[in-house]
Amino acid sequence: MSVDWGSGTELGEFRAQVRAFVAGHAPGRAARAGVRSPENAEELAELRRWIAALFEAGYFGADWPVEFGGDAGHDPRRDVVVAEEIARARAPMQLGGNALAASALIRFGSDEQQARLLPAIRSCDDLWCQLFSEPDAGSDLGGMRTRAVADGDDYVVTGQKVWTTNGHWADRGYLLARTDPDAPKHKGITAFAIDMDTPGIDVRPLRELTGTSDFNEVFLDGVRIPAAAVIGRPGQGWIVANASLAEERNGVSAAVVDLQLAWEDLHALAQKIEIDGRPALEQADVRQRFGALRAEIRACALLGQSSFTRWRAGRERVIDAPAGKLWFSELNLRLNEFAVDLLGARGILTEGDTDAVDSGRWQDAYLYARAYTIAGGSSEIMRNLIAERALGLPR
Amino acid sequence: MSVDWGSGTELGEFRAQVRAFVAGHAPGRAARAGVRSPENAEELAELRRWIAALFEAGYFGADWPVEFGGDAGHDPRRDVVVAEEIARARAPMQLGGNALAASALIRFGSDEQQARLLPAIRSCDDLWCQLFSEPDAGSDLGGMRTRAVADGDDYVVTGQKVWTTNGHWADRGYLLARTDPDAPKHKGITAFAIDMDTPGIDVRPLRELTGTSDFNEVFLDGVRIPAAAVIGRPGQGWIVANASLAEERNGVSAAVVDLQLAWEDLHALAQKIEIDGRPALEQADVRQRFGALRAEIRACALLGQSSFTRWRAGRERVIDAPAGKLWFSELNLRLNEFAVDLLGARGILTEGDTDAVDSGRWQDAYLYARAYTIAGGSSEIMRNLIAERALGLPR
Amino acid sequence: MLLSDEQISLADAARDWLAKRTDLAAARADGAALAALYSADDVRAAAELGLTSLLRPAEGGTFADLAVVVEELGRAGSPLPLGQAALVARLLDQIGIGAAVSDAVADGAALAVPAAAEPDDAAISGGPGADGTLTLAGRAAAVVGGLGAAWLLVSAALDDDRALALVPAASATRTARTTLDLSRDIAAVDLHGVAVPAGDWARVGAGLAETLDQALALIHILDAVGAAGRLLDMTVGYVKEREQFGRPVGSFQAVKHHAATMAVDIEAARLCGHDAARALDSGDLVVAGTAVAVAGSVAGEGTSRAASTALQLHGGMGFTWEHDLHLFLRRIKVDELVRGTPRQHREHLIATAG
Amino acid sequence: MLLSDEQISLADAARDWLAKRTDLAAARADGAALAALYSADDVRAAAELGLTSLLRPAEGGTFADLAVVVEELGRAGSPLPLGQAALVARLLDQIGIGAAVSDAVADGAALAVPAAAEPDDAAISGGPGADGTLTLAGRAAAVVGGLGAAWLLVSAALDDDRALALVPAASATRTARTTLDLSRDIAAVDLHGVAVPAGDWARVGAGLAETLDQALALIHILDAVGAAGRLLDMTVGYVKEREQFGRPVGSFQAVKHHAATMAVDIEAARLCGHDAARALDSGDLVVAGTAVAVAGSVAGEGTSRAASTALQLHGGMGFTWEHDLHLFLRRIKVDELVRGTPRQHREHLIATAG
Repeated sequence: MSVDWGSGTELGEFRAQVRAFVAGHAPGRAARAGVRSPENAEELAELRRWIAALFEAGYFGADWPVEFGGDAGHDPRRDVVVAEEIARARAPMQLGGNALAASALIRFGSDEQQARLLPAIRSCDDLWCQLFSEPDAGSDLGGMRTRAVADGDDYVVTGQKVWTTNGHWADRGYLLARTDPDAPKHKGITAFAIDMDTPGIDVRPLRELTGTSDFNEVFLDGVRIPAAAVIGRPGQGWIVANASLAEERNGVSAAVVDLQLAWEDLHALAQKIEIDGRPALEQADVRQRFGALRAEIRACALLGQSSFTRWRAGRERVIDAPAGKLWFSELNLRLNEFAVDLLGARGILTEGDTDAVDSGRWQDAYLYARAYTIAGGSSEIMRNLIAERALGLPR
Repeated sequence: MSVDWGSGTELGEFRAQVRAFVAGHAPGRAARAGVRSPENAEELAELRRWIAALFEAGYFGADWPVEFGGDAGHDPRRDVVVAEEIARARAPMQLGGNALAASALIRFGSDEQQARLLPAIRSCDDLWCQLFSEPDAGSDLGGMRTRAVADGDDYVVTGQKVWTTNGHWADRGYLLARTDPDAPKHKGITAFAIDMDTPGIDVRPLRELTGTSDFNEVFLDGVRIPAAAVIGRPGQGWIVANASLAEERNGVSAAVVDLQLAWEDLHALAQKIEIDGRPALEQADVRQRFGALRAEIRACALLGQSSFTRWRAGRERVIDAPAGKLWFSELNLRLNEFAVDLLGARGILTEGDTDAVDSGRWQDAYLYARAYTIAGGSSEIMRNLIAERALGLPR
Repeated sequence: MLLSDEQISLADAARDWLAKRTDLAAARADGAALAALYSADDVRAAAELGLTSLLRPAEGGTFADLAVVVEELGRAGSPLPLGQAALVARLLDQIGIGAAVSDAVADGAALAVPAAAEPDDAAISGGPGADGTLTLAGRAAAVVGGLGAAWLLVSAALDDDRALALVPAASATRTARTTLDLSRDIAAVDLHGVAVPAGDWARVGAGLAETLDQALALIHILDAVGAAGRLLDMTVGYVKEREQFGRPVGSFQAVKHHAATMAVDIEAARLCGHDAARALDSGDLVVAGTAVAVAGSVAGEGTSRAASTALQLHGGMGFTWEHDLHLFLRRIKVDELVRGTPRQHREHLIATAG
Repeated sequence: MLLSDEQISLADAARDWLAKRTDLAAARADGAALAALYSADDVRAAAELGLTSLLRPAEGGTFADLAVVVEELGRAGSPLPLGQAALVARLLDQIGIGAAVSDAVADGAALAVPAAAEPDDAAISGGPGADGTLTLAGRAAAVVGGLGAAWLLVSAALDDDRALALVPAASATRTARTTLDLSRDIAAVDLHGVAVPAGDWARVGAGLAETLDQALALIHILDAVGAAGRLLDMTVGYVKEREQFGRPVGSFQAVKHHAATMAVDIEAARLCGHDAARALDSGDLVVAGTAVAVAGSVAGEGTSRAASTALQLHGGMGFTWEHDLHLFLRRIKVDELVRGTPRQHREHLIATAG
């Protein structure tokens, strides 16, 4: 049910190569729902090796300009194949912060920034974190409060960021801060590439409701950064950030593979567990739910594929990306709620309990699922966007 | 699953009396979903006799003040019993327009109005229609545009009303019109008791999507009515109307009986029709839907009963009436959608087709069901009301 | 997977033509006679646009092209069973019978539609005689276009095999059905005792009969997608104009969110429908079976939900007989229930899952 | 059907006391030991308020009163299994065994909770010996309060009959479970080989065992209602304060509608729960069975939906471990799944329908 551009074709062969590569190089680690951080220094080192190997093999970064190591004849569909195959192996994905920073630096970075920072992204010597979200802004980035005040050749940054993936491991930060408090909301923001060991940065792990800590709060108190750290021009941060966010095209394809694997595993489980003395999968209500979910996962794949194809053809519409995001995130929630409910009283046992079904995987995914309907533009924001900008309803 | 205040008790005996009376007096007519008008003069005459008989027997109007024929020791729970028993027999309910007019006249009518109009409501010589809704106002009664301009001892009324039940049969109209265009929205409205044969009133049947005509559009063009027709004082129309609308307490109980009967009939049907060679009711998905609906109907009964009991005890809350209305109307839609879907390909046949299941009853109810989620305050209005006035969320 | 420029032109041409030709008032007329729904001229004009010959092998037509046209028929609320007719022309050409009928359909001289039992009914059966005659028994409960068609292509069980038989519509007992759908002619067709001479029928593999079933299901799925798209446009237009409490209704956030959900439901249904059309073109029956079931599940639920939301957002206005809204809501419900319900599509997806 | 003044006072008293005593931080502590969740002092204080003796026949207590208290326990997120303990005291008094234990529970000197197999598991069985000893076998998979309790009242199958047996909790093999719910002590209890001397068990009719099952189901239903009510309050408070795009989030219509739907879902669940409590008081097992199943169906779905909406409306804020929200969401999901799932309740409503 993946995008699957044909086996035996050039892309089919490429997929086979990637699959073999992933099988040979991906670090072994427990599969968990969602975006998860390395749990210790060893996992971190493994992750760096893995990402570097993907760049080395040309599976990551092929879309970069040739002068930075990209491939001139690159077919963007290969990126989808790579993302799908990594998802299929439940191996770590490209790091969101690194991808975002690379995109911003390639489009807006100075020559010096590009020469210094891009190679370290390819080698994964640098881990980046994204410093966009703030506790009081939520889905409203325009409400950003972190200030960067020019002081001689430097800026002095004060404020607070939140939901910072890998913040505690990161070498560098891709920061948005307000440099002009008098400019209209979106116009006074500037993008910076900062070193995370600069004095005044305090990274505190944030524990999610799942019990794990994959995000951080980052407190910035009088952090002095050079003007050369500005990405693009001062006041251009909103444009820089939106351009790099819009670059993210493979998310849905990889997410669909996750859904598909989850469906297959749950389907196998439903043949083992019993309801009223029969395998659960023989009950018509259970069959109907599985059938509907299978169809909805396929619809999700098509939404992602259509969006990607339109983008490549220059025919992207406003509805495309939000529709895929909405469909995936709400379907993912439905599927994992169904999984927990299907288990009945056994569904209460979680990771750490010896009797937990599939080591508590379904409960973890159920709790984590709301992240997708909230982060990266909540379902409410997605629906507003579709209504106002795709359907033209009045604000 | 009705309110059922005990059999063998005083109310239980009363219920038995009403049931016998209804069986003996109710006019025979085909049961249809929703509020339906007599289809011809004969049905109209039967309806008048039936309503008059209910007043005569003391089953209607017992809640009126004694001087107008009410019962001093009246127990309001009896009204619920009467409504439930009429619903159980699928017999015509009290006419909404007559009940509303009676309530307004009793509270706000002049002595002359009360003496002249109330007896004719009891005898059902007068059929009333409610002239509130307007095409451009919808759920926003404050946006009412029909004007009544004082002219000597008269008012001259011009405007348009819509969704007027029984408008084409009505002898009298309970009209709201704007008498003071400069007053704040809700303050310039006046209530009138008008004769429907006054020149300038044009009643045109409105056909619903079900294909039947139970409502009307009413055009008022220079309709001259005497100042004595004002109910209450000029400018008091909003208060008069709200007081009479708030009087309606038995609606949910009767509606629950409808749902219950529908559930029972559908449940019996599901034992007859087959899915995959077995009675539909043996399929787990069908069982689950029926089980959930049975529970939701009971919840509807409890919402209605709680609302009624709180009202009687003077402990009514803002959430009570809207919660019952929302629950009923959305459940009724769900139930009838389920009925049509359950029938599969046979579900497409409607009234008039010899092979239509149950003479097309389920399709009729499915189409009609949206009336309840729109009329009498749409689901959107109900949720606004709960959020703003019960939960205190900002406007 | 995007529409080609040719397909976009085809859709535009069909849309323009249907907008001019489709008279929804006829659907609302009491006891609407079939004659009132469409004329022989309409059929001829459709054929001139190429809409009935779209699938003929010689034209190189594809189900992907048909998908575009069927969506427009639904969007227009058209009574014309053009998808069904195009399908018959293709099948006749493929099995090499009824060349004259196939040509007549392609020319617009006559309509021919498939007659097959509903998925939950007993199959129509055929008994071969010594002289090569095939004698039919059984019934197709809901044949769209059955009254207006001159010919029926009957899908029948024949021993353990399948047959397709071309019969003059008048030779069968046709009963006009009164259905939720006011915009299309739907008939029950009783084939009991109809004798089909040799040469007018062919023994076909199970595959071709299955393709016919899949294509019929697909036609209803895409019809519903088109009709739901029309309802979305009507709803967006209405809530932009209509004011309550001094603001356009469409500026209320809950209304926006409902409209957005409609748009996403319809987009997903549309993508699944077109994907199923491409799967039919691939010739792989298993892939096509899955894709049609996916589309039936997603579109059946999504388009009916969109129709229900459209009615709610129109308020009392949409509750009237005179408003077109209910014609599309009714049509969508019929599209959902015939030729496979969402329940049946979901069961297929589980019965065929690894 | 409204709460009496006494019940309102009881609810207020329980709510005030629980608000002071309940430390949700303990639920969040890693590897939270049972000891951290509540103390012997808490149990004594609850008993002083009358919360453990509420159902004893001599007190004239009713399930309707219990309902009020259990809802407050859920609202507080309290670890105290007071509903379960009150139920044991009532049953011991009714069957005339374990008078000392019943008194100890009522005094708050000890806790006793019921141990019964989950509805979809094999029943616990009892084998009577010649000397009047009952030897137990089987397992209760999810005993709320099982670790903190000194005594267990075991519901066991005995021939074609049922038995209730009072056993010291230490005589069973108890395994602390790691569950979604962080705020309550839940244990698996293995009773294999536990011998119950004559006098500590009684043969009871199926009716009493059924009442026990119904009451246990009811306790979880009302617990979820209370927890969902707490989430509604938290959500309303949050969306009134929190601003986005320069306005309180709670002024957005879609947010309002979600909050209103939560309120209606919870109100319906609450009414069904209290109705089931009154049905248990009526002593009519069939009526009570239906009412509990109604409540289980309505509340199971409604409270989990409300919890899910609460999380969505809190945005990222509610996604953190430090926020109380997830403690209630988790508790509600456990309440939905133990002692009868909505699926099982719905099946009961059909199996018993005319």
